[in-house]
Amino acid sequence: MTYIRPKFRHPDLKTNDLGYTKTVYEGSLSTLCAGCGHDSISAAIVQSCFELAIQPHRLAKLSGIGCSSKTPAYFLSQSHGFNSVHGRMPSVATGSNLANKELIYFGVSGDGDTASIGMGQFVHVIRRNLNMVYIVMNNGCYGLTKGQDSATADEGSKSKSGSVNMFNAIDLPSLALELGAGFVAQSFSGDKAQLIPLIKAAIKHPGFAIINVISPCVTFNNNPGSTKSYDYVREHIELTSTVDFVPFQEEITTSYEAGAEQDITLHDGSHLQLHKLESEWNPEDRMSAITALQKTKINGEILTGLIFIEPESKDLHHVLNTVDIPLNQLTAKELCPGSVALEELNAELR
Amino acid sequence: MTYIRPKFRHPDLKTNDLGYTKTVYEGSLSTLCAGCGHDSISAAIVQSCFELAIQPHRLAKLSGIGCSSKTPAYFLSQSHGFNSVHGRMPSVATGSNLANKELIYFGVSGDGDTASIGMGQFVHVIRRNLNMVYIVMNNGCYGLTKGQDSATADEGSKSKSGSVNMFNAIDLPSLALELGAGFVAQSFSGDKAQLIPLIKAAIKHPGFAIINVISPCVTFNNNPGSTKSYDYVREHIELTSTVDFVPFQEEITTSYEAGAEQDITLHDGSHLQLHKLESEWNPEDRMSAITALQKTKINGEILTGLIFIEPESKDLHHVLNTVDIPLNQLTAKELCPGSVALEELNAELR
Amino acid sequence: MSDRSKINNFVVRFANVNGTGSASANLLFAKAIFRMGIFVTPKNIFPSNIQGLPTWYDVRVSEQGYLGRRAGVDLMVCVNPQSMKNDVNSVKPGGYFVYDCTKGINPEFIRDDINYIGVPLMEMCIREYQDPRQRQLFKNIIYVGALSALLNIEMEVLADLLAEQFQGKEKLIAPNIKAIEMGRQYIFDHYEYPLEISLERRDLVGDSIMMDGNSACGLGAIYAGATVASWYPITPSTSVVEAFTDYAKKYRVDPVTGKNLFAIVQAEDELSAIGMAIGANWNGSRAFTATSGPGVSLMSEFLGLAYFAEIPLVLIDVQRSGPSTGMPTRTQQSDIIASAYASHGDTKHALVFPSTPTECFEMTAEAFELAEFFQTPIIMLTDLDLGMNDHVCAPLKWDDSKPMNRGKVLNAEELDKVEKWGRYLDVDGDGVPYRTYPGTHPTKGSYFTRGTSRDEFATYTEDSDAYVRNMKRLELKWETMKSRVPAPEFLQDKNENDYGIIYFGTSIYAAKEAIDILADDDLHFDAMRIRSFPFNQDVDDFINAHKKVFLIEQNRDAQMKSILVNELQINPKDIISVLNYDGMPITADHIVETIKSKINNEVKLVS
Amino acid sequence: MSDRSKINNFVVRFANVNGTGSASANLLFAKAIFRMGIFVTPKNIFPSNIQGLPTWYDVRVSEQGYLGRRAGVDLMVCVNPQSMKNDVNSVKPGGYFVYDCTKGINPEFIRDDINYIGVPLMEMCIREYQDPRQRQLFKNIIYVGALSALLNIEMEVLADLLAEQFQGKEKLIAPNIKAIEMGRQYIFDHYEYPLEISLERRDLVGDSIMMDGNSACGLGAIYAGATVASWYPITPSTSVVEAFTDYAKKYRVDPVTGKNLFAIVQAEDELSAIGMAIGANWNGSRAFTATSGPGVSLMSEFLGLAYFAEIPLVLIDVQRSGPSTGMPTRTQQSDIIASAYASHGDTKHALVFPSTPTECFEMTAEAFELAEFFQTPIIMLTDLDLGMNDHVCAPLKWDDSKPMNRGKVLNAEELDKVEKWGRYLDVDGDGVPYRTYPGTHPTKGSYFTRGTSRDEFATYTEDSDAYVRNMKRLELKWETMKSRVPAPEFLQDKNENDYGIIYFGTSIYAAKEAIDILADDDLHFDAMRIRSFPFNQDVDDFINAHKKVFLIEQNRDAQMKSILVNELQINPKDIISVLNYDGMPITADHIVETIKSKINNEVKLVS
Ligand SMILES: Cc1ncc(C[n+]2csc(CCOP(=O)(O)OP(=O)(O)O)c2C)c(N)n1
Ligand SMILES: Cc1ncc(C[n+]2csc(CCOP(=O)(O)OP(=O)(O)O)c2C)c(N)n1
Ligand code: SF4
Ligand code: SF4
Ligand SMILES: [Mg+2]
Ligand SMILES: [Mg+2]
Repeated sequence: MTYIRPKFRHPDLKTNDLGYTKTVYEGSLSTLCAGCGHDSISAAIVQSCFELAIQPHRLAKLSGIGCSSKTPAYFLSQSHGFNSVHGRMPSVATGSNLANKELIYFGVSGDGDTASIGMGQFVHVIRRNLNMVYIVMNNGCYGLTKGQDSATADEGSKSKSGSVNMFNAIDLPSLALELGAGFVAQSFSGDKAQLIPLIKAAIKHPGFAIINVISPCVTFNNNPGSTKSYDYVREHIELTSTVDFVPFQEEITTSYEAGAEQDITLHDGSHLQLHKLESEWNPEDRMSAITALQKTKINGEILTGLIFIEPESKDLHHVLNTVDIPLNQLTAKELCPGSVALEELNAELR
Repeated sequence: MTYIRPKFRHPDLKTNDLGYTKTVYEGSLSTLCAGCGHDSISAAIVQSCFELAIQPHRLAKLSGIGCSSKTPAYFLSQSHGFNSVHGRMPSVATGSNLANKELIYFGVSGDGDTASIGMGQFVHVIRRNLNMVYIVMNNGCYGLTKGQDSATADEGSKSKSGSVNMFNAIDLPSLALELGAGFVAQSFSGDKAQLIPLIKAAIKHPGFAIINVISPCVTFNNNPGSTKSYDYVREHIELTSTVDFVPFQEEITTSYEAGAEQDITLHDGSHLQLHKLESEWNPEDRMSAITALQKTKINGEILTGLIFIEPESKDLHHVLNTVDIPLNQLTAKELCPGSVALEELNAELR
Repeated sequence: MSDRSKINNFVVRFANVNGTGSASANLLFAKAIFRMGIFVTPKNIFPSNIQGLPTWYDVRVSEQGYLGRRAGVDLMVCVNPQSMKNDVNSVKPGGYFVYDCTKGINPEFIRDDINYIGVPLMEMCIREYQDPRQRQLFKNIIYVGALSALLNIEMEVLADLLAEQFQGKEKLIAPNIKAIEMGRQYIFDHYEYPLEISLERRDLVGDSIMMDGNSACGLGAIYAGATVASWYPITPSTSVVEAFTDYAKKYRVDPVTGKNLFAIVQAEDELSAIGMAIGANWNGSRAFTATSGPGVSLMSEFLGLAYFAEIPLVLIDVQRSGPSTGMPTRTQQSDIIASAYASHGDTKHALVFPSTPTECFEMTAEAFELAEFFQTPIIMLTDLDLGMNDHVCAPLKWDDSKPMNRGKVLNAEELDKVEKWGRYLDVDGDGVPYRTYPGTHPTKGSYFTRGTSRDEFATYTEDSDAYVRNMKRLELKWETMKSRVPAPEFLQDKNENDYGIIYFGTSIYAAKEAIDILADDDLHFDAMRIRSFPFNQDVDDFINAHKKVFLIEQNRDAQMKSILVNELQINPKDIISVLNYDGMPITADHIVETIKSKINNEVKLVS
Repeated sequence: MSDRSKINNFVVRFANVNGTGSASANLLFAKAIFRMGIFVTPKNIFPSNIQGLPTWYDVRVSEQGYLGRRAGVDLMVCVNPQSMKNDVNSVKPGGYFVYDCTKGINPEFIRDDINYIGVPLMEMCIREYQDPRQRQLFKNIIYVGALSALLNIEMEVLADLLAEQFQGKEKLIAPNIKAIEMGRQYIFDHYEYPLEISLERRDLVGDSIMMDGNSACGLGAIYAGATVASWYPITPSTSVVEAFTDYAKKYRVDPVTGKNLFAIVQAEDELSAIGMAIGANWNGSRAFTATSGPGVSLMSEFLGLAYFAEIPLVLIDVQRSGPSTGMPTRTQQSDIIASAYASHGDTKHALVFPSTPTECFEMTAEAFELAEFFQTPIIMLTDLDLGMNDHVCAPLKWDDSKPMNRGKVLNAEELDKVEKWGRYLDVDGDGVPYRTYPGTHPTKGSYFTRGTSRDEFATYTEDSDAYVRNMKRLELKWETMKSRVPAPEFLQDKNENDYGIIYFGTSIYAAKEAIDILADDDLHFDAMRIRSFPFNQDVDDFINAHKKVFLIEQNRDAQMKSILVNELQINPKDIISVLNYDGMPITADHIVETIKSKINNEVKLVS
């Protein structure tokens, strides 16, 4: 099915620094269930890219397989997209990024896609500190295959059919922290105010940035007893802080009472302003972030917001010491040693 | 090549409770490099099983592919062994265990086998709390394919060829803790005194028990600059405690000065006696174990010993609520509903 | 097709939106026809999403018992405005278009050559029900009611079915009956009924049942005594393990302790799923996994291990349209090569091809016997059409007196008697060695299982001769298998024609119908249905006994032909492919047309 | 073989223990012969472990330029007591057995029909060197010295080679020369020399080079402009990426910034390795991966994606003995089916089969051109024998004037000119559509790449017709490929015989030699070497031009025959398989024997 979204444009629609309206950042009409958390996240992505005035064609969106992994079709039509195979988006993103370090790599995955079949690639893309945004649309279940528990389903969570999950949940933010990720955030599809600055900061982060977004599946996992339902999440959410993203060169205007405020300068000069609500936690200290997460987990709460950031992050290209010009722009002239060198080699091999 | 180890038996060789000498627990002659850490671990396994008086045929030994994964051929000849495919031993062990809950499942893997290709299965076998011992013979490199860095190679570690690893090491004990493992230990192939009680306790633990054993590769990763060389490990080792394994019904005889001693009763009534050397760490508290590991890591030290234990562990069979009799012993009588039930079903389908 | 009677002979298509609960109403419709003793074939055509997209449900009614899909819609029930334009166009001239006339109909959708039957479904629902979800659900029931009047479905049959459906929730029966009545009444009041196409009670279906293939596979595994199932969700195979789970809960819970005589694990991926099944089989449990195309690809390394280390394994592949993610909710028979030769190196796997749910049940059970006897993977190739649609089929049968055959397994006593046991020693000359389960005997029978080369006594070796001996034994085992795997089925007692038709799997329905149609045109064929690979001698004989054979397949690359030619040394030119790979179940008309055109263009077979 | 001269015509085998540094001494021996202008073929036969097990190094010397392996050892150099018993037995009657006589020899190892040449290697080393490692290393050099006397290797050649080898470590030259001299002197003092089998300088090798196939592949990728390599270690493919790395460091580091014009990533497994290569190719870099059998199995899901989503990809499969882990350090050509049809669904992949290191270089480079032009994976099937052994081969050539052809890629300007671009639109009628790189144009050329079905404009669809159109276009692309992939090579200018011989890959050497031997017996054949799949017309023509063809393969299941028969509709009975799959490179004698026995038993071809 192809849907053409009716393109009605209001005459005085707001434009961004590139002169683009938000519609430029939209995708085709979603085919997800009405009310699916994933659609809200797509909307937040659209808004974030619009506000950051990203050139859509300079962003590549990648995903695996699942309802969540379909969303790249529903935002940023002008961006190249790659809906790869189940659980293997990180490797495809890695190769893409190696070929052209200049684009923004935006990965979308599901909890099944990431925490089960994709676990190996997830761990290793973090270890390589690939410069990308990695959004997990986490609904605790396999939406597209009709609602089986995923590995992020909480122990004791009840499914729509009434069965209770008996396994330990894999906590993706904690795991990412343990594996050395430089940007770790958690959010809720229903909290756009929080999600948008986090997405913007993640895009600006010069390394691997993960946002684990709890995103209820209205069709299969929104029932009473589920710990990933809208109601449950709303009731158990706990904030690290409120977050403001302040682009480079823009003036910092908000001001909080002293002490509770933390200003983090990002790599490109933009700022993250945090109004801390958790006193014992320092988002620039990994151990403190790990502890904060463990504590809220033990209390049965869901910690959201920016959890950890290491603004000076050295990505894979740094480790591999690649040239500044994207590899995909090099030509035979730079790449091929030519016949003379080959003659020398021949001589050595005699 | 087949090697027959000359079976010379000393007349007054010690026997265990089953009346077996240690030779009963040996395997065929190792084909690993002389001095390989893995051989020491095999020897510790032999010794542990001998001392525990395990019936060799009631133990199944499983592995992936690698020098480390070959070792099951070098211990316990009377045990069934399964040298499966690279990185996928955990799934084979899971299926085996499901079929017969009564055997002891002893898995051996390498750091390549576990931390790279096997990462997904490693994470999920922990999540399922499969009742097995999982020993990683961790040499920070791929021995069998001639020495490439593995994902557990430390950042900054130098390889034999002189190149420096630029990636974050995956810390398997920390990861296991994060994923909820109920028994986490770390040791050194050169420290049999520590390794043997840990192996015994791991065998007795009624759930997933991991021992990450640093096991130098003499051929490819024992050079100066490597953080997995014998010298480096010896210099940087730090002990959580000294460990004594006291079998069920045996009297506890050692006694340490008050306060520093911790006695842990295992599931089957045997005991682990720890003489604690780290004051701020409690092996029965996960958060404390995580912190202890993180701290030693930051200090560049290697924490060894028992790191965490949860003696009352509920394994996969518990979650699946399987019958007490091993599934592989059930017969058609119990398993097949028969023709009468089928007729009823046919009627329902009309 | 004009000569086929209009009584009990038509196709109804329902055009719905998925996620609106239409499936159970549509099934009610189909099942009612079945209860009237008439052959019926429902097919669900659904999109690869969860809610809000067009979905269709085709019901073919056939007096003659033709159970294949037939193209061309005689009556369309369209309750999806999204797809209405196309839906109108797919009605055959002279056919009927039933639609919700609450808001009228777009004049563009009016064709001169079909009949429009408007029923104000929405209006009726709004009038009758308050709750929006109820309005949606009962809308479906109302149109079933309307159809029952139009097509002459017996009210009692519908009432019985509803009573059965709502057993335990009896409160719901009356409102449903009411909705049916509303639909009927509207027709009674506004239209002539029944239509020219309509139903008449018959006694054609005998003791047949109506079941989907995946449930039958799940049940077959229960009856075979499978105790371990490990799987990873993937359409269209998911319901195999779901059915296994349901039946296990029904039949396999110890009534005293409440404990399970089975273990089902949702693995983290397909590699793990098959690894678990291999581990369990190695350790003496019957274990299986189910998947679809992408899963087969991911399992191929492990399949090679099971082949070479000789571990029993049952893998059920419910095929869908490839390549890659392809059309995940469409059918195809396109994993034949990927399954037969899965894995690198010289590897081959036995396949079985069920055609009906009854056979899904039988063959699944048989697959476990074969896997254990031959200590090798048996891959069942079923497909979405068979697996996820309900089919009228023969009732299931089980012979209680036939013992479970666990193959050549030595117990402790037997081990004590054996002089020198070799895990890979061919004692019986059939290529099948004896195995042991771990833990059997304190000092005998242990060995090291591995994917590397080894000698007869399971000792690792890189000796060329030992390697070749082992590979040749595996070849011999393959030969032995040929006479033990399910034999082909023949339509005739003995060959009578110069030309043959070969088919397998879900092409059975369309093939048989096509053969009848061709016979009407005086084109006669012998016919054979392949049921397994390796092929047994009868398959070879059938092909050799004919000048040419037509081979019907639901894939692009003629994959069954490839393995036939390859394994039986048959001249490829003697096999003419009849292919369909558009994702829809093959039709008799397609087969007839293809064969006729090939006869005209390539083969001159009419004397 | 009695008529072959003993000068420059023999096989020397070295029996060593792995991990003792024998490899470089043995290579020194082989290279010295090459430097004397004589054809030489060294083959390393090593175990799947790192240290302490038997390893052999065969060196065949051939005046006629036969570069295949030959069974039967004329002179054995045995420095491994573990294997000595077998080693003694493998010497041909009349042959020589060189051994370390420091401790005498077990009388059981004495045969009447061979000549023993004891050299007290250990004693000499103990006398001369203190350090145990030195003793071990120089022992190897001493026996090379002894051989040089026995076989008449020129001292100057050895001296030159040592000087080159120790460039930069000149201190080591003198002690090595000394060790050589010690070995020579011992022979001079104790034995008659040279032996009957021995060497004479020739001028046969012309401008040939000596190189291993894996290095040549790595270099080919450098010349092709590959910038991204992602891989996972596995024998015997590891050295492909190692070579790529070494050459990249040599040729591809920006001299100004010291930065790399390449990115090489050791992935966490093969799935990730191929995923990365796909991502990089999608994004406009030439990227490749290299693996062996188990890796191909693991990559098969991703290969299907690349086929269906139409992404260029070069995969180098250095084949080893399967199935499963098999014999990982032995050779085979057994991944043909697994590669050609990798992945579920209707999927096929183009293959190229190099026969020599020269061709490894050329074909690797060509593979990138093909992959980009056809937007599909190109799999190179090389093998352990070719990849890990040094071969005398033609020098490498590069045409600087030939531009790199990136295929049908639209840049921003071109996009502006196109009316309506469709990613999967067949504009040129060759089945090959136009693609774009991400980031090319602000508003044009973006699309969604996927493994699901889509229409010509890359829009997701489940429409049967659109699906079929796309599948047919992929078939057309396959047809187009046939005339663009490397054409077969023929031994003759035109066919002259009723029967043909077909071979490919590393069977080239043995096949050519066999053809000569058969010709001596007045059995004449035309011969063709297949170089690619899909097969081009010439392949078909060659087979059809002969009554029967013999097809030489190094696998059990006649895999090349399968794909030939399947793709070209050839009668399988017209192809007679000559198979070798024991893990050792095939020999001419094996081919000759097999063909002769088939001629006697099955085919009557001599007139
Ligand atoms: C290799 C493979 N296995 C299984 C599937 C079937 N499958 C499609 S989506 C999916 C899970 C999706 O779950 P998740 O990633 O959480 O996404 P959600 O739909 O919940 O957003 C599965 C198992 C597949 N497409 N490929
Ligand atoms: C699928 C697959 N990929 C690659 C290999 C090659 N391989 C064999 S062992 C090994 C790594 C072994 O490393 P590790 O697990 O650390 O064991 P070690 O030899 O260091 O003890 C690899 C990559 C293989 N056998 N199978
Ligand atoms: S099934 Fe769940 S995850 Fe999928 S679209 Fe519907 S609500 Fe969203
Ligand atoms: S290569 Fe390393 S790991 Fe392997 S056997 Fe030798 S020392 Fe041990
Ligand atoms: Mg999900
Ligand atoms: Mg290792």
